[in-house]
Amino acid sequence: MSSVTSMSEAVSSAIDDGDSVYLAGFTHLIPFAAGHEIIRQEYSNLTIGRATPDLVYDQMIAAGCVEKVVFSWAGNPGVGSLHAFRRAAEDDVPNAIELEEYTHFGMATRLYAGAVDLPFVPLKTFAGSDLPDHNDNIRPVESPFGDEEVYAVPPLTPDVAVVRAQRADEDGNCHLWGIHGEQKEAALAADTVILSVEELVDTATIRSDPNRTLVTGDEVDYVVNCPYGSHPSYAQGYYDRDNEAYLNWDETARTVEDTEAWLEEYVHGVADREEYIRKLSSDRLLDLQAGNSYSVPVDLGGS
Amino acid sequence: MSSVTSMSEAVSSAIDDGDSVYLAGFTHLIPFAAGHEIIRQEYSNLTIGRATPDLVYDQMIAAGCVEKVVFSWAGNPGVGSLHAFRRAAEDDVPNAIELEEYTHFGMATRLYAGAVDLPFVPLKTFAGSDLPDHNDNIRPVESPFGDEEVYAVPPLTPDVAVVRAQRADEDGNCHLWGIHGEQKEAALAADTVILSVEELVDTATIRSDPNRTLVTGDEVDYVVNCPYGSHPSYAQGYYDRDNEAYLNWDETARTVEDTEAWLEEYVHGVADREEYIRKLSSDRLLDLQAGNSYSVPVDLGGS
Amino acid sequence: MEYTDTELMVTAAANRLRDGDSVLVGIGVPNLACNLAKRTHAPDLTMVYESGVIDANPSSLPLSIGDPVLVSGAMNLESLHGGFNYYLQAGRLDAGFLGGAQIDRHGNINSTVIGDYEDPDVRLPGSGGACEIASNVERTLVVTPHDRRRFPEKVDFVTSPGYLDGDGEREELGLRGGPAAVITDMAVMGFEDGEMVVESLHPGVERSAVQEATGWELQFSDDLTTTPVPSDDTLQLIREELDPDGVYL
Amino acid sequence: MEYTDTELMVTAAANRLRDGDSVLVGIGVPNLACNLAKRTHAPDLTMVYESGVIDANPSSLPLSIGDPVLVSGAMNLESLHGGFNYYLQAGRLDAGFLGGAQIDRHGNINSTVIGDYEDPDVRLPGSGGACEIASNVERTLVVTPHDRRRFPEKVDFVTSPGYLDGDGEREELGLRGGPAAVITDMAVMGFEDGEMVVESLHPGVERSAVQEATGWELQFSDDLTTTPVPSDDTLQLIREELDPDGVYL
Repeated sequence: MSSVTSMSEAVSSAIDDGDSVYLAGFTHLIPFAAGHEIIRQEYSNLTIGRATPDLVYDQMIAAGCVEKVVFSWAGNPGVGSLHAFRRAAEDDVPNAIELEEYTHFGMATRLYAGAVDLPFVPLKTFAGSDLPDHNDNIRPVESPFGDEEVYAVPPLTPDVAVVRAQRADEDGNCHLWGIHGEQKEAALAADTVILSVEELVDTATIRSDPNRTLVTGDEVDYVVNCPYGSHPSYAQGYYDRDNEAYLNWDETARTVEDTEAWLEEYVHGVADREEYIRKLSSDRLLDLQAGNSYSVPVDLGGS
Repeated sequence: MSSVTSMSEAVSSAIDDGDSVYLAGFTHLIPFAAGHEIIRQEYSNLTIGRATPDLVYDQMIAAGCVEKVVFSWAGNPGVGSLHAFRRAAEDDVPNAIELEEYTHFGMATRLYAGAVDLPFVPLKTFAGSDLPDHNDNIRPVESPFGDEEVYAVPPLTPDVAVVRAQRADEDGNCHLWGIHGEQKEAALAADTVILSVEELVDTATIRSDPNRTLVTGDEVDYVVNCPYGSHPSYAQGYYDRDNEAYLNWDETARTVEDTEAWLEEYVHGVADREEYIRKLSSDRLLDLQAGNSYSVPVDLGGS
Repeated sequence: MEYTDTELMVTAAANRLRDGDSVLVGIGVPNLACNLAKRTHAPDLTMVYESGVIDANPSSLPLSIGDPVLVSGAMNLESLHGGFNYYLQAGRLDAGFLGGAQIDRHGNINSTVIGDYEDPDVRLPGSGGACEIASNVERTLVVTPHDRRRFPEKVDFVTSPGYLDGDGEREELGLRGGPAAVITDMAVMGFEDGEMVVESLHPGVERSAVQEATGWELQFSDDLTTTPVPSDDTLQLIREELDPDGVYL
Repeated sequence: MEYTDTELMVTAAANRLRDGDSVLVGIGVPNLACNLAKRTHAPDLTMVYESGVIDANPSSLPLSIGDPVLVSGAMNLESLHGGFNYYLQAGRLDAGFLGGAQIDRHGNINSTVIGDYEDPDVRLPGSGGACEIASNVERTLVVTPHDRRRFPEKVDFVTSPGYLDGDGEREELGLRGGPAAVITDMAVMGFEDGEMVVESLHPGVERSAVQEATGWELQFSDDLTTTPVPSDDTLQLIREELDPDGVYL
């Protein structure tokens, strides 16, 4: 059973140095607030997993929190490279990082295997690619029906997952809409789950539409009410992606100095996400307004 | 791409004698109208798959349409036995039927393997059970990571699946809510798909809530607008299960005579589902009213 | 107050549930037992159904595991594959109820055939999700009438594994948990070293009667007690709120 | 009307799409090409994104494959695992666009590293879904600038399999489809017997220039043609409706 707390409390209670951590969210609802809190609390030697490391892992790597990255696509989406990731991978700055690399399907399948507690899950990918030569977690397996051979991956079971959703009740029963990514599998695969949401709602709202539920509170250890917790990523129906921030990071991250100055100002220089958001101009926040378009409700009957 | 047609046309175009057919719907949205149409058109030698054969398969077996049943639980849910199923299985009446038997998880996993085109899917069940001794489609497989052994099943890929949903547009893009059962996997695993819905709606309704979509029209070959198409099963938010019909069937199906008389009156004696429904009393239809309770809408943004 | 056999079984089953349990429920006695536990000592019990309903909050008695009253107001719904995959296989459930035509001294359950599989005397419904429930929940709870036909020394067919041969085979196969209690109209039995042991006799039931209704030499606990009878409050709750129409009582 | 290299590439890519195709789209040129095809000869084209968006109907240009404009008004959304599982692995997609740092004579693509994997000269983003797209769609379409660095005889690392050694290895591995077209700023190339063949040169581009920009002895089709230029209507559509702010042009 979960309890509502601050991001600062949730992170310090859930994560230890050296843990494996998965900040979920594929292009959508990326947990930037949690990533910044991890930097602020100066964690080290983390193994961080994400299909798409994105800016949030670039920032954690630049801050020296990371010793290993498990991933499938390390870029600035729609923009270019992740410069801090590359500095660490190519030049060991600020420290060497170990890379464990999959495809998106491989990463998603590893989390899925973790969520459903199977020792391996087969998948039709990797054949003909050089990736299996460099990753012992990608192995061939023969079908027990006929002689077809496919590849398989083992479960990924992070110590801690941070997942985001738009709304939850105080027990962590939550609704997510728009792109789901790997949020559900991450929550079910991890030992400890921090759920961060755009707003808290009453349980009746969640129970009004059980098909919308991502996971129930039984799977959640900490609930954090964290509006704008995904900025500069986005929350469908709440705010759009701040593309300017993605473009700016491409400039900032090119030098160690600028990167450190940015971390100083926007992470260490603020107490929490609310203070971070208050630093943004109102123009910028208004530009990110997402417009409105409501789902046609369905009748669940029974009352 | 699909087209709207009648159940009679859809069934006669999609199904041939000897086909393997999967009428989907786990406890919810069972395609009774399609099953009755199959009986009315006097199909024979069908292999019919369903986790829970339910009354609809009992009726198809009694009518002599069936040579094989692939299943995991053959009972009258909440009531007792399927008498026609048992007569065929125990006494070859009206004809012998072959049984291929799984657990619910085994059946669901076979359809899933078919839907995702894998030669096998591992699952942690069957160990210690006598079921694998009697079914060559349940085989052990060793994990390529460590020496853990689990079981695996191969894909189930029916020639035709009939799936039901509450609402669809004319192209077969459809929304289902409430219990999903194996409707999605059946639609994706089958070669040909008949979609039967409670109501046709405009495409904008479907696009207003893409997270609610079961499958898109690309997977559907025939769309049938078929209100009350699941009676005496139910459609969440539309009508409740007609429990009296389930209790009555338990009496009717005990003798061949009563069973044939029932089929004569309620299947052969009506032209289509509309005529079947019109035979029910208005009291009975009113008793099945489901009440109303609407989902709290979500904002998809973007307009 | 007077009570029926069913009311005693509902009460005994409810007593086996703990606050915070996630329970795979069935229809009838298991459903009443869960609702009774939830209204008394286990308010945070979560009811899960093999139809994929997670944390049901039904306004009336469900008639089947897919009853629409289980869906309206539920907390989450999983597909058939999703429910078995994410919940049972992943070991998220604490307890689960099973019935069956036969249960043997090691808690193995048969719901497939009486007689030979290829040429059955009686063709039963089959596993459904029973094999998965028996393999994956921490505590399997069985509610069944007590007679010699239903309690053979060895079941005709193992649909759902209990302790198998009772010699550690279950653990070797990597199965979770195991049978924890068998609740009948005569007694409540637990398991020790993979073998069924009578823990309590219902009021007025003799040892010999239970032995007579059982197909092997039954073990009795050294701490054999009498099954607690339902209190007046409990009976009132069952009769007036949980099953006011007496569907299952 | 005058046209840019990008406009020609968008047009050439759109010409490779057929009505009814389900297409795994990327950002930039592929997105413009799909929208152009949809507005002209392929109204029933379905746009799919690796973020799980199925049949997007965006009101403006998406900036990433997870842009919220792709979600609003989409027909279906799959989870990350669901999209790759149900759509790509199951072979439901007809065509897919890929980029990459290198493509070789057999259509193998590298988007992982330049140099040695363990000690790279340049660490590229990695596969993402590229390996799955290349392995599972019927026709892989590649859009890339044309220069020697990008067109080596053999890629440093096979991220996404093309025809591998070009001797039937792809079929032996059971992979679907394969590279169908490479569209550059100089030419359009197809594949014959697993090897890249120039099918058309862009207006004003010499054979020798294309050969010079390619790291192996390039095959030219016997039916070599000139790439059709975008019509005025097409250019107007691209400039005024598809990319009015000139983000990608």
